[in-house]
Amino acid sequence: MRYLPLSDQDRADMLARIGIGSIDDLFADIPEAARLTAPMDLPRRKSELEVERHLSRLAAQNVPASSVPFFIGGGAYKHHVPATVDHLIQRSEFLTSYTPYQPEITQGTLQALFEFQTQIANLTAMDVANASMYDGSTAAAEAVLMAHRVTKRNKAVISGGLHPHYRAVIRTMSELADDTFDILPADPTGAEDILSRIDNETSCVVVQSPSFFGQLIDLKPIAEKAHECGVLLIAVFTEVVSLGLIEPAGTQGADIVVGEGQSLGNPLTFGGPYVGLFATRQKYIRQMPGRLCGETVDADGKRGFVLTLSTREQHIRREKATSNICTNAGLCQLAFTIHMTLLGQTGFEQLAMANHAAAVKLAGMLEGIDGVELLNETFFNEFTLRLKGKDAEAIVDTLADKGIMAGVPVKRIDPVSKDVEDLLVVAATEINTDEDRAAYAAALKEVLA
Amino acid sequence: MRYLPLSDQDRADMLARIGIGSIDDLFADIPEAARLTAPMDLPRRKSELEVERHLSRLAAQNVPASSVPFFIGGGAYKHHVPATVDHLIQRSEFLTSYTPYQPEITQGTLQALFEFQTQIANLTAMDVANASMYDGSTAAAEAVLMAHRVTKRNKAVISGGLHPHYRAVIRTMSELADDTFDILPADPTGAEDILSRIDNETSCVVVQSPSFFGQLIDLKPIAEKAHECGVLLIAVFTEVVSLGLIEPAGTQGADIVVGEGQSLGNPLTFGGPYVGLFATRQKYIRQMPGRLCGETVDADGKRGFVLTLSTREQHIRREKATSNICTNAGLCQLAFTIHMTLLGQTGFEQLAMANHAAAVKLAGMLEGIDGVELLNETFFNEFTLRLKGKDAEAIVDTLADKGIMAGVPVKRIDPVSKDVEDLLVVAATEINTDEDRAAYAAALKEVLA
Amino acid sequence: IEEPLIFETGRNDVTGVDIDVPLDFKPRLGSHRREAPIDLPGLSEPEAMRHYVRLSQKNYAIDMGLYPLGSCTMKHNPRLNEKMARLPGFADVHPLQPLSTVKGAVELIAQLGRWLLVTTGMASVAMSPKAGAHGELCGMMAIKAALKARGESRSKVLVPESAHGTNPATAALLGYKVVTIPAREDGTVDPASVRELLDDQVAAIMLTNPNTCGLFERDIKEIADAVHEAGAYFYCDGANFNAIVGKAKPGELGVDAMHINLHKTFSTPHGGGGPGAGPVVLSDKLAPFAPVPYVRFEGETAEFIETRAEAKEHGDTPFGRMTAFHGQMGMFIRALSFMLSHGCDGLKQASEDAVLNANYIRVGLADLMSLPFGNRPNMHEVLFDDSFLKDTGVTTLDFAKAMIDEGYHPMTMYFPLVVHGALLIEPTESESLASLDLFIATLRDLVMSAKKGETERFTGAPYHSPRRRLDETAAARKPILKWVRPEPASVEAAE
Amino acid sequence: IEEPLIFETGRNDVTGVDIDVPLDFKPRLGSHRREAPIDLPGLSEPEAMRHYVRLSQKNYAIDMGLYPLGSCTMKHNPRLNEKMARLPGFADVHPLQPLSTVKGAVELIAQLGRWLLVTTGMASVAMSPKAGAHGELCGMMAIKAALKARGESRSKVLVPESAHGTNPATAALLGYKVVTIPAREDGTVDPASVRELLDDQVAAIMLTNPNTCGLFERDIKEIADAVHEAGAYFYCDGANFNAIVGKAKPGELGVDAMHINLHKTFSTPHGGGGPGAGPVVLSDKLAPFAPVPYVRFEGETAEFIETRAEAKEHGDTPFGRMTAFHGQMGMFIRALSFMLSHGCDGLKQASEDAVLNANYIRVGLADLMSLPFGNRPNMHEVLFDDSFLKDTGVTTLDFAKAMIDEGYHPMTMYFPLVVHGALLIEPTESESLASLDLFIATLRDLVMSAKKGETERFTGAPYHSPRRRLDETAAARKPILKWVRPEPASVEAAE
Repeated sequence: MRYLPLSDQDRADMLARIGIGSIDDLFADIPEAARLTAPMDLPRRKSELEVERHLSRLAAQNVPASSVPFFIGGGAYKHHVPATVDHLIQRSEFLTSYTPYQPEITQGTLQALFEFQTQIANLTAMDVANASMYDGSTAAAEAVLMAHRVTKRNKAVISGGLHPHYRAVIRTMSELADDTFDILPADPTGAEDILSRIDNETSCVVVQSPSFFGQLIDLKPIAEKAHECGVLLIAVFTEVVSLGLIEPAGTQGADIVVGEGQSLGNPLTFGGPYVGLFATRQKYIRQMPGRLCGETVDADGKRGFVLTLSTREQHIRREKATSNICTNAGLCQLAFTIHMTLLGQTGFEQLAMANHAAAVKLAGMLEGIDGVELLNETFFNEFTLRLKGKDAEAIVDTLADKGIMAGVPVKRIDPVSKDVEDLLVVAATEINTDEDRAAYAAALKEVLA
Repeated sequence: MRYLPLSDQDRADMLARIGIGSIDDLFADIPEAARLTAPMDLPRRKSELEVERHLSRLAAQNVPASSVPFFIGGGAYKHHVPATVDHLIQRSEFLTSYTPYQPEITQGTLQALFEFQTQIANLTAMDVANASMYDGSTAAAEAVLMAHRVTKRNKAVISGGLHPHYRAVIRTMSELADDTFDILPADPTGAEDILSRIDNETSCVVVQSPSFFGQLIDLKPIAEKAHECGVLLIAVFTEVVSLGLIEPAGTQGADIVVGEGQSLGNPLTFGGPYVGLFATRQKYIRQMPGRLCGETVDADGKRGFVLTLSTREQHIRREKATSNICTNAGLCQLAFTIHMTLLGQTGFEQLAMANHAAAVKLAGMLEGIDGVELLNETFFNEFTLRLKGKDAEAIVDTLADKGIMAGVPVKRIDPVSKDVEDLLVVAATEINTDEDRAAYAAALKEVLA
Repeated sequence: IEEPLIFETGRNDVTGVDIDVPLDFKPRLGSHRREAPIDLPGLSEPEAMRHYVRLSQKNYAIDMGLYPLGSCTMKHNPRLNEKMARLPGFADVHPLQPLSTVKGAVELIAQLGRWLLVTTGMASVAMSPKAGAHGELCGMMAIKAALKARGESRSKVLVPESAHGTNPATAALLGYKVVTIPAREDGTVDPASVRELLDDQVAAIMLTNPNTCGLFERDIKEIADAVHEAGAYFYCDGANFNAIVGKAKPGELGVDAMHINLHKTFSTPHGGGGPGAGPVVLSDKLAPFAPVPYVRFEGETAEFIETRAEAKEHGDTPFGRMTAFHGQMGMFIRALSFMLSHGCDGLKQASEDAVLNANYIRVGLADLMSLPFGNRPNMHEVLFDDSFLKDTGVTTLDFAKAMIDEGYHPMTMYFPLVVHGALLIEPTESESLASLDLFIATLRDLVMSAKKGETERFTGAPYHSPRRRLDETAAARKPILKWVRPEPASVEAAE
Repeated sequence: IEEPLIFETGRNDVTGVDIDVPLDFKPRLGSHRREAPIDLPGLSEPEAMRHYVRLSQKNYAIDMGLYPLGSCTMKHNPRLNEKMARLPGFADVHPLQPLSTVKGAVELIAQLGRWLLVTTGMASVAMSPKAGAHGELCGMMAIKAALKARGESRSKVLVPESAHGTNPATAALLGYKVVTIPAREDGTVDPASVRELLDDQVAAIMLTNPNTCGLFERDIKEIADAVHEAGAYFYCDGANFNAIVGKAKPGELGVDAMHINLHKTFSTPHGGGGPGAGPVVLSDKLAPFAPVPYVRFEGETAEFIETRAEAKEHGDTPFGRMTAFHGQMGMFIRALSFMLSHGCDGLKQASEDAVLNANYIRVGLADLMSLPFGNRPNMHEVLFDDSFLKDTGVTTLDFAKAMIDEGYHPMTMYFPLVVHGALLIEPTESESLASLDLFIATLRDLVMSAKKGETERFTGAPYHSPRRRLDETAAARKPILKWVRPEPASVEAAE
């Protein structure tokens, strides 16, 4: 077997050195009845070529985003990632290194983490960011749990503009921890009255901007009300590129900012692995979940970096930890930070502008179609259409058959909300061409006719 | 521009420091009439995404070998290359390093070269091998030039079994150096009488085995006759995998062994870059072309490697060099040696056997078809079919339209030889499946019916 | 050469990406436009390349040498898997595409699920958890949901003292009180201690097997039976499943739920901290509670269930959703590639080699280092304690840091907590005999050196790494968690 | 840690590749089967990974830092190009596939050809030469063939003393007598000297421009005219074309043939020695002699000519064939990717930046190091000689080796031969201002150190590299060019 360096002769020599007759002597503690003697009911080893063929056949049954006019968002976005990013994260020294518990020989990982934390803090206009979570949805859930710890209250107010899956994950995670919820109805137009829901029992209020429906939300009044009541404002975003153009939650008064970072550096890969971003105020750092990298000096007085404040973490604190997270999104975080470094402020703002332009153009073409209503007044690169009275999911399927990926039918991921059957969330990014947009508009017109 | 680190401000600062007013002052030596003032008639810079799209469109107009039943050889072969190979050669430290003229900081490249030279010497059963040539055809031409230098004679006898393109390259290179040739007619069956062409005027005799037509040639009698006449035997191979199974030219008495190494580690890439292999006897090393890596010690007495015998090379010897070769096939050679190390003797022999098996099976299926004659008595992974009286090139084109890559029609690459219009050289490798072979046999039967 | 931070060399007006920004449109951002600059320095592509290449060169990695981190399973990561994960048909597929356009992706998840069920002998699998700890949470939530469905609300979870820190953290997150089971003298759990602690308030036991001392819990069936009798569930921490693949099936040992660290057992690169993947296999009893989305196996067919509504049609009652989409597809691809490559024969051989290698190290060091539970066979990792360093003036930490100077990554230290000054070594199946011999020889030399009193070699170590020993206390006392632009120097100083 | 040779650690029975060998067939090898073992050690995949990763870590590379090798043009290698070259539609295409199945490949060659013609202002291009030196050979063969077609057989080629070694080697290979043109005091070629040497036996002049002293041959037109008047051809060594892309076109300077090192000017990674690519652009006069295969441009259309017969139909008379197939397709892809990325504006900017950077280094060091031709503007590289080291006891070589300890690859030394102890520095356009400043500061420190008499820092250098200075003389005296298995130790010794 190509991955196993021991030869049969090696194995025999080693058994002799250990002083036993058979490898099974080492497995003697397994209850006899449970020992497997027959081979498992699975195929035998395959050559690299065979494996490649097997998996390529499966891959060929999927339609890659690059191969069609593509307008699906809803929490994961198709962007162009520079080739340099994937080259660098594949370097053995990054790829096959462990969590940097031995800082003397993992300064590479650690310095990149420190730079990442700074980028996220600056991006969100918050004081501190952690070294990444699994993804945006779990980061949001961790934020709610953190608010619970900070406020010692257990009622979360959830905006109707929050991604339905994020809502579900928050609920799942904290329901079992005995939190309660005040969940507002789906809010495609950003018109909900969330202020009235915030009271002195509330631990946090969770608001997404741009919302799941693409609306840009003014967080300032919410922050004001929240702070009056001793409530934490958790601001969520699923499209990090939007931060290149819109006002960050940090300057609007958010206490915790969480979001999905997949857009930078990371491919779609059917939903994972992604990278959760998590930033907060200085005063809450000891309540933060996840890993943190900090600056220090070595025995020679040289600057260096280490994982720090691990007294919050499960491997030290065990049942008193701030979260059970252990493995995180290291490599995805590295891809993110490399992409961000390549962009810099200038490139990042240009990328954001190119995305917004693509969405404005697309919206302009689609809102003119009979039977289509654009619900957004403002948006970044994603907006919601009402396909008056039609089943959005059926229309998406029809368009997919025509080779166009039209967007996310709200009903598919939010089966419980009312009056959303004809809603379609459409995303545009810098990868869309004029031809893509024209093809979409023409096809939609045809299907709705 | 993403590849240029200087900003406009940097440029201005630097001009000031240099003490000139404009960048054009630095180009003042260009005759004024020849200075370009207008932009060149070419498109302006493109984003990475645009370049990727442009080139992907071109790539999409080609049919990749992996996507169809594939039986084309004739000097380049489709094999499976382990993913590890491409990963390793893409490491920055290998990929973006220069020729190892500073051995203290290029031991990685040098040790890999030393190992490569040893692998090639062992593989061919010769004393020494160089650090690679451009490809098999230019290596063959260099061998003829070397024989000229060694023997001080200038007539080369060229077997009719030599790859027609190799024949052309040898001729082109040495004709202009005033060599003369005795070229035997195309020899699909290995029946030529080459011994009678060798005489005391001859510098070398060039024989390929397996021949272009796939025949295995007994080199021993040729070596004997050559050595009687003071002539060098140059043995050529285009499929290095054959050495896993057939007797190496070294033990048969060859003086120079050259060949194409593309089969290991290197993709087809429409003909290049490939890697030329070159081995010879100890006594001729100072007449060898190309780079050599040798073992030595450093100031601390530790083993190390350096480029050596550069007194044969153009950068030192100038007009007295053994060849003008400078840049060689470094990275392709590295891919070769990594693939070979992964294989080892065991894997290499298995690979050779798998190739031979594929060819034997295919030949068995094709030789039964009406109108098809198999010309080979022996072969490794490539053989020649006579499609009695048919135009092989037309048949290959027809089969290509049916999605089958049937082989090399001899006439296409040997337009000058007689009676080859109906000859087809067919190669089989480990990548062919039973389905591939069945599809080929069925389609050929249909086309010939 | 020291590598500065990007904030020190980068400039806000430099970019390594060319983007065409259309100008022919009217923004629709309302009043939400960002005003203040972000302060994100950029690097041109050549500068960025060098920055990260140089950073990487300060790291140790499996591809460079033995990485004997016990419990972390640092094994070879085949590049075939990386190549497969990058096929456009996988990497460039959106989680919310119409299902008709992702049939192969769904099929891949189903195929991997089947491999996991066969190797573990369990009934069902929840694929979506994003890492081992997330899987633990998922498994424990299934247990909590099952208890709730039974109308019970138990309050305690039993966890042995040798457990990974994630176990008590997970239990606590779900509101359970953690009750510690003491280890018996040989490092394993005594069924009698378990029985003593069991009552009708115990929801579950969380047991790692093989345990973190590198020992197989030989009384596991007895423990499982006792737990089940008490109406509780048996959660197995599958972090060490890699020792027994093909040798035993957790499903036949009484396990109700177990997460599998795909990245450990089936070799996703650790990437400096992740990502991993933690699918959870479930027994019949827990299967109906698996979170959405999941794959439902019914004989030969596999159905992809996306919503609770669909689940209900099959009589399932998912407890919720663990993550936004379908889980760690990238890791699924790598794991299936790894499993297909090995096959049933190769997976078993890999377990055997991992165990053989660990025992070979034990035997090679038993006379010089101290084995807390005696010189007896272990599984895939071998646990030493620090008593061999007694009176040498060298601590476990010093010893580990001295290994760095010899070209090795240290082993896991101070874990498990059940022994004093633990040194936990896991070589994995990826090491050759020559590599093990060199490692043993190096450790022997270090031990001799410590015993000879060459303390300086240890207390000042490492000497030959990119950084000397780092001051972790200072880092925690006054945390500096991001770069802050220094105050501009005064005009005089600048001149 | 020292890395042994694969022959020392590998074993002939170990393999890192799994291959299924069918048994159900009867070999048809006749009597040609190999009998003796090959003696090729194998490594399992994890062992091979480590071996080559560790070897790589002993290398310096552009991706790690400034690589100021004059004349070699070590610039940034965009990874986009690597990605493009690996598209299956390019990498997985056989050179002998029916042309209907490789239309995009042929089109790519044609597009790149057009870019080369526009940037050089020439009439035609031969794409197949496999490297710069191979291109030289091709160009000179075209000249020889053109002379032959005129019924002439001239015997001499003029080459300036500053020329690359490949120039005289190429001329000699074709049977020409090499006549050296002395340099004038300012490092350039004097048209008067050329005129003096020209006669009806001169086939061609081979001139590098910008020349290897980093200077543009300002009398190039006059030289070209003189050469043409004498019935000879002007071969231009295009190794330094990267300095003038977008600033001047060789075709307008009287050049008849020029090879282009795609790997230098348009950035293929150097790969530790290659591969490169050396397409040759030709003037109208030489175009008909281009070797097969080639692309024939006729207005907007481009036709791919594979054989002499096809060429004849267009009235061309190819002199032969340079290589088995179509040339270095892999490099063509990278070069076109590089050119498309830059565009006409970026290519010009790159030339300007390369020249600007080199002049910035000159100015930064002019007061401390010695400029053989005075402190005047240079092109993309700047040439120093060793007179600044006079009486320091430090040689050019020592100085270069001391740079290694400072983290830099040395510049080109002892070339061009036209000055004593040459030090030729080419920073390329890929360096940032900060990088140049650090480099200048480091060199200044080294020069001061040498002048202060700190000779040990130089004569023993390098101290901090994977190897100290290597004994090249010993290597050449008794060459060891392959590993030979040591004699087995005697039985007593083994026991």
